[in-house]
Amino acid sequence: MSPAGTAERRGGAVGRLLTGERVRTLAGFAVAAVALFGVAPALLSDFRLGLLAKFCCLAMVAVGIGLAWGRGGMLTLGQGVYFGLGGYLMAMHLKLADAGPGGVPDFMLLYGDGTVPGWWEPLRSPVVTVVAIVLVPVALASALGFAVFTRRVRGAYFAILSQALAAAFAILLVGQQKVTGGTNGLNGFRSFFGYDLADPVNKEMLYLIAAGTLLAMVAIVRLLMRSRFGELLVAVRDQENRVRFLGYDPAAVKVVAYAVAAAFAGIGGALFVPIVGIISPADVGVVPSIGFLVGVAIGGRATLLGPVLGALAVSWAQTSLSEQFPSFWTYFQGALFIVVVAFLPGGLASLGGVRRRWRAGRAERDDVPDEVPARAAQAPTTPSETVTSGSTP
Amino acid sequence: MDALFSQLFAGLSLGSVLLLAALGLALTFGQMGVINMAHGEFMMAGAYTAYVVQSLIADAGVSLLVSLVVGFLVGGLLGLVLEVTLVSRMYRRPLDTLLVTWGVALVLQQAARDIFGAPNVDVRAPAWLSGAVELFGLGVPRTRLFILLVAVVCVTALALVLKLTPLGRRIRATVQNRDLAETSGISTRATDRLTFFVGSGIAGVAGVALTLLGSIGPTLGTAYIVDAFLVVVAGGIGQLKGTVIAAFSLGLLQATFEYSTTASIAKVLLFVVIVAFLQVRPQGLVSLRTRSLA
Amino acid sequence: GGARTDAGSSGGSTSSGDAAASCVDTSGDSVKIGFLNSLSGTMAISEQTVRDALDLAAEEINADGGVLGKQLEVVGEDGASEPTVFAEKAEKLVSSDCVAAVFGGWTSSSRKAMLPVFESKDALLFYPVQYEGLEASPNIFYTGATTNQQIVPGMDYLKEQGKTKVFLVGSDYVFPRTANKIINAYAEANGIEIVGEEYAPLGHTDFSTIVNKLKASGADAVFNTLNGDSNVAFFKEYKNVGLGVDTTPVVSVSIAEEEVGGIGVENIEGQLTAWNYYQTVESPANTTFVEAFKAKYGEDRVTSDPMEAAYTSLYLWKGMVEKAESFDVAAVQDAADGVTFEAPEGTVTVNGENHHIAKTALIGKIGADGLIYTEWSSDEAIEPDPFLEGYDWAEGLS
Amino acid sequence: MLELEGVHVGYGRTSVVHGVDVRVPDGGIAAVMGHNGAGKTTLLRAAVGLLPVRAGTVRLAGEDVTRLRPHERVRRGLAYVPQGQQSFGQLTARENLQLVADGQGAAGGRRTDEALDLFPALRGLLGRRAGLLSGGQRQQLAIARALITGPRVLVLDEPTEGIQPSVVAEIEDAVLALTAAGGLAVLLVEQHVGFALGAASHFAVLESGRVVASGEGGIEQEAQVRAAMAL
Amino acid sequence: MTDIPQPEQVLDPDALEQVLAGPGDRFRHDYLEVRGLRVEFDGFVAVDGVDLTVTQGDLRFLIGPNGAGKTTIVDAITGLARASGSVRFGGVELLGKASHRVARAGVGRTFQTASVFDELSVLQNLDIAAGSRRKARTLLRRRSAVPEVVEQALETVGLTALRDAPAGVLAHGQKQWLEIGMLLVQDSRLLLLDEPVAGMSHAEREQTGLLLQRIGAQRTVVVVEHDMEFLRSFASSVTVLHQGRVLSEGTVAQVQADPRVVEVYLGSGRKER
Ligand SMILES: Nc1ncnc2c1ncn2[C@@H]1O[C@H](COP(=O)(O)OP(=O)(O)OP(=O)(O)O)[C@@H](O)[C@H]1O
Ligand SMILES: Nc1ncnc2c1ncn2[C@@H]1O[C@H](COP(=O)(O)OP(=O)(O)OP(=O)(O)O)[C@@H](O)[C@H]1O
Ligand SMILES: [Mg+2]
Ligand SMILES: [Mg+2]
Repeated sequence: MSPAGTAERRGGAVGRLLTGERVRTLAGFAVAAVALFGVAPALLSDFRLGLLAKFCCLAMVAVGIGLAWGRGGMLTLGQGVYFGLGGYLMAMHLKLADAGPGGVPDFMLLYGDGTVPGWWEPLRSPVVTVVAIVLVPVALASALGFAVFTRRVRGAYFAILSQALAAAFAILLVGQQKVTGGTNGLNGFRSFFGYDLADPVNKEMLYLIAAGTLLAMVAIVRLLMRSRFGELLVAVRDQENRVRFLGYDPAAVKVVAYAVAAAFAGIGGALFVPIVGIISPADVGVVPSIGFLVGVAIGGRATLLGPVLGALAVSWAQTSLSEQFPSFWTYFQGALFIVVVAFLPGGLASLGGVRRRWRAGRAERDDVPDEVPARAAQAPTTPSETVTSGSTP
Repeated sequence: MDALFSQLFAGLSLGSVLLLAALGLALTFGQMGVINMAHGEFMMAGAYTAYVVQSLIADAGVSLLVSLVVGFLVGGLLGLVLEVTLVSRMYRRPLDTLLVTWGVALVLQQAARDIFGAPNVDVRAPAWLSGAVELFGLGVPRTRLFILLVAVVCVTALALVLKLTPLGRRIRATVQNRDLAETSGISTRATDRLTFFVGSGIAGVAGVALTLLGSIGPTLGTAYIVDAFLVVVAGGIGQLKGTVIAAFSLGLLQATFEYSTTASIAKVLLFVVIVAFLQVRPQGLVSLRTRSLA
Repeated sequence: GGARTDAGSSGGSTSSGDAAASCVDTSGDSVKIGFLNSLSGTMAISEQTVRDALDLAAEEINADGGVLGKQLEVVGEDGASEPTVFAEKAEKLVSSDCVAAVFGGWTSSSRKAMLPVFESKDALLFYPVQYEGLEASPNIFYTGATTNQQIVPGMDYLKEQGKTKVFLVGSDYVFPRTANKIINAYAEANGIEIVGEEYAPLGHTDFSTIVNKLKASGADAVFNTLNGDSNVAFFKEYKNVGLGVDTTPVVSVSIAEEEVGGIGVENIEGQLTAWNYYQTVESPANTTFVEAFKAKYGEDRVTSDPMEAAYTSLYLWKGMVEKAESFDVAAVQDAADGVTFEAPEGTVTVNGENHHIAKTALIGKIGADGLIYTEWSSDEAIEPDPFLEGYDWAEGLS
Repeated sequence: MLELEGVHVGYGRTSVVHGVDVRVPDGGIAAVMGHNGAGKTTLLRAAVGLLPVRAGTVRLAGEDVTRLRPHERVRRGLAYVPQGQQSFGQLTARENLQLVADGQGAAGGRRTDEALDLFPALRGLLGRRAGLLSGGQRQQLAIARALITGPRVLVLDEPTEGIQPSVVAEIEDAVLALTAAGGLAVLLVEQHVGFALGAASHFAVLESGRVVASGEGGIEQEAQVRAAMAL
Repeated sequence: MTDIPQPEQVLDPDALEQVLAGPGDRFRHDYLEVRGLRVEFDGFVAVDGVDLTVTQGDLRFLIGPNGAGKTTIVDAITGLARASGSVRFGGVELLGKASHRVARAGVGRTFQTASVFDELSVLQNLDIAAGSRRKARTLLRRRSAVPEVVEQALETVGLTALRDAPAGVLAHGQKQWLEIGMLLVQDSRLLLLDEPVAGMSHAEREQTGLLLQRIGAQRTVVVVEHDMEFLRSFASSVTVLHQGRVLSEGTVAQVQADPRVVEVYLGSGRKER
């Protein structure tokens, strides 16, 4: 996109360009809402709807990653940790609730000493649980974030550190079988805040909650991306030190984005639990953490809806393709990763830029904010890099 | 006392395994900035090479030595293919290499499963490596001594090449500024290929060596990859000296933690130690500051 | 909720209880069953063999006229070594494919993940692997050993051999931890000293520290509940530090014929295993089974305990259905008690109360040819006792 | 020696240089001038091969090098000093020089000595990592590196930027001496009209990627150049 | 393919007045006071006991041979290099503060190699620079209108036409202007400029110089530069550094006449351009 073109298209005054585009966005949200709340429940069987609900939970993690990685340049390979924290907190509460007041969850009777450890106790309260689901991931992310970002650990260092965190977390969960259920994880929940989980009506309700939460998260990220904070985040990604000399603390900026991503992952994990009925270390370790990235990379990391659509598409492909060709799926997933990241670094959303031009006029579903010109939608690279590796006739 | 010595050796030995796994990464990741998640799979390829070579050469001793060489070539060639096809177009976005090579790792694992079958295979250790030798009144497994030796040889050779030879200078220059290297008369493509070949080749060697210790299966590499990266990070990217120190320190630490707690807790503690350590030395053990902003 | 239809199937459901029952289609001349095993991921190594055995059994049964005159139509799914996928696929098989029963699962976590699905949909799962016990679901039939058919006989054997100092080594997950809890209780009651108990994370590959501890402990036997790859590293290390079968034999509960090749026969020759079946078991049923298996999958393939248990599980279900003369879940459950089958391991009988089966315990010795030979066997089939209620020393364990 | 003919260069969808012709004759010095953002750096990057030429040709000593990679051009005698004091930060200053002297045998050593004679300040800094040097020191290092390749054509992008006046004078002298000795041609981008024209035998003024004035001669054309640059 | 619009003119000094008269200007009389500044790197003393006083209204040039320690002094003041001694500005001690705190104390700097946010537009670059003192809450809102100072700064540095271009595509000199613009909106009262006119043509230098002169009238400005022509035209006072120490200080004429300065810096024997 040439600067001149950008300038032309946006007509100069930032204040004015909103109207048309805001309409498009609202239209996009409306379409998404109708699809999620109207069409999907009407067309899909309980089983498929349950799957969609699960995908929504995974997509929540992706939305957060889109912010932290796509916008903030923090390649986090450890989102499974926050997903797991949210999930385990929820699962602990459900276990305690199933056990009744003062009761002991079944697995503790089997593998533990039959008493509920003290730090489980607060989770008997639904309120504490809901708060903890958000706050615990945020607290851990902030603590870790401050520790590493103020010391200017970033890029590959951060990626590898976060990956090690995921590995360590999974190992820790497995090792503390008496209180975490070990490899089995926590499962066999009967009710969700008093609602019977076996009842299809309640399952549909869970789906609606998940879909609504996902939409809300997308809206929040949209707000963040377009705010000054969003610009600052990109600035920090590209020139962390320069930002420092403008009087900002880059670590704080990064921590906020990272913590938001953690909170989203935590919420995703928390909803995942009643929907899927289990959370185990297999959902939080290195492999699932990288799995979260697949959708984000494929959808388009720096865009708003890319991560969501990517995550939904990949989950769906996994479920349906692996039904038909189990070992083929591994190849397919690998190949997808390779092809998209290597050859289409902007993800599928960058195809949208092309499509948009010959589809002008129609309502935009995968709305890419205008602040993100095509070049910025690409990898966090410096422009010269983007261009030289880009299209030269 | 005995326990202390044997744990000391266990730590050194673990360190040498980590070093072997991390050494190739010190080149491809440390020097070139490529986060090669398929590095573990190159090790796996080295291990399977040992398996195949053994089925061709009856004598376990000869086949092990031949495998070390062939393993280097196999790992190196795999790396070369990866470099030429994918990595070469991604030097300007290093973080993305992580994702691409992760895809490659998946494919290689599944390919190994399809070629060699899902169950593990076995490589016999030669007779002269079985059992233990007495050192300071303590039985030290010969296999572990051998691995220590392989690690030391590899690291010394690599260090000499990097520090003293024109090739070493070229490698380091290319990583730092590709355009400038090109316009200084260095063929960055050739350098990249060669570097990646050597780094991946060392992974192959590591894989062969590991057949003496553990199982040979499609997921062999995944067991080492996270630890290997941590070693490079803790050592300081681009610093061979740091990698060596970090590998042995982490090995000793893990052995100590494992002895006094459990293997699971040891892993967690190790992670905590590394995060804490990066607080003190964010660029790793050995780091070179520059004045540039980025 | 409103009635909705899934593509292909008809009929709605309003409450979960009778959903599955009404959804199984028995009107045609075939009936659907589901096989759910990991064909990808880390567990594929083991679970593929179970799938092979299941396929063999289904083929035989169909060739033999099917079940209640209906051909079995197998719907295969991949559990991908992930508990959540097992749960998801189980639900798909039960409520979307409407299968009459599901066969599969391997890890405890996959079983635990599937259990709520089968209970809430009131469907049937046949689980073919030895496990840690302490469970009895009306919707699951356990055709592998429970602890009193494997762990306890293993300890009985060591006690008979006069071993007094046992070292426990296991992978860090549910089965080893539970098994070792039982062993500790057993040891205390039987004058055996547990001289060490170590756990390695799944996939752990460096056993120098653990073997150092083992060597220093003065143990005269090892009870090994390590899983998968870790066994290779463990036995190589064990051999390298100079430990041997004569001084400190190892009893393993997760090493079957399949795994021996990968560990390397030279590393574990002469070591012991505790199972209920070996390929070398001498019985006409086993001869037929092994021959059929090799004919289908190749001469170089071996059979193992979980494979045999899976093979048996399909025949047991056939027996139950034929006894009940119905595919209906409740009818099958009612008919289950006392159903027997001439299995390769010997005659097995279903216990209608806890849904496990009576099995004979066999301690085997690994031979130079990689096969396992029975060294010791329990006098008769042992009745399943998943909660160890019949053992005084086990009081307070659960 | 070096001829750019009808060269078009751009980035992505943007075109920056439109059909520029520049000739640097044997032993000559061609100065390219122009405002900020006129496309001078872009042109030079294309000349040395860092940017693909979209149309037009680049010839080095009569040979068409348009499709050659930068290092291949270096081997054919094209040396480049980029804008912005670039060096290999993690290598010592000595290694920065050795890097290019490698494989040249005795000539490498001799040229290294010559370059260090030109920048005596560098001698004391050889052991220091280039990333720690001051901007001007790095620039001196960059020019030294280029000279050690033994170039037939030297492409300089604002070589005196950040260098102290006395050294600037020395660089100018050196460049003149090298060209006068024959065999070396120089393509120079320089903002100091005085310096550029003081040395140049040819000049071109670039405006928005097009040549708006060009010709032979150096200092005597100053008026014309200043006019072209609308001063 | 499109051409990049070239800014016709270029800097607009009139707009500057309005930027400078922005809310930040509270008629302070700040001055920079450096005492006994010493910076050492692994045994190498780069700055060795430098004293320096720069008052508001002064346009101070810092010159000296390559490696004399000029950039290091700027680094030390802005918290990039660890130093001993004392640096006070507006009564506040700056040494020992983290970089972003130094910036909040009203100190802005540019870098010898331009560093702007490549992927953000020129406008966004300026807006971010203007915002470091904003409350966290306003950060979370999107920019509804372009702040007046930003508009003015755009005019001032002549980048209005390129306001929506990603800063990464700017040429070297344009980036330098953008950086100056950022300093302006950042409301820095002490500006440390490291070779701000490198890569600019003669005319552009003139404009930049005029701009700096006017800024210097109301802010404290320190310029590191090697361009003597530029220095002669715009410096009000000059400090010459050599080997980490102050060699000479005074007006342009004074230091130019100093034989030691000629010897180590300007060079003798040749006509000075
Ligand atoms: N990587 C890039 N991507 C896109 N456009 C670029 C890129 N680099 C430079 N440009 C554009 O090309 C034009 C010419 O830039 P160039 O760097 O060649 O100018 P220059 O004449 O060397 O200027 P200066 O004297 O400031 O160095 C500029 O307008 C700039 O916006
Ligand atoms: N981190 C460091 N470690 C070691 N030496 C350093 C470091 N930083 C700077 N130096 C040295 O300190 C001296 C002063 O450098 P400085 O960058 O301040 O010079 P300068 O006056 O800005 O020069 P120039 O005009 O070339 O930009 C130089 O010799 C440089 O090599
Ligand atoms: Mg330029
Ligand atoms: Mg400087």
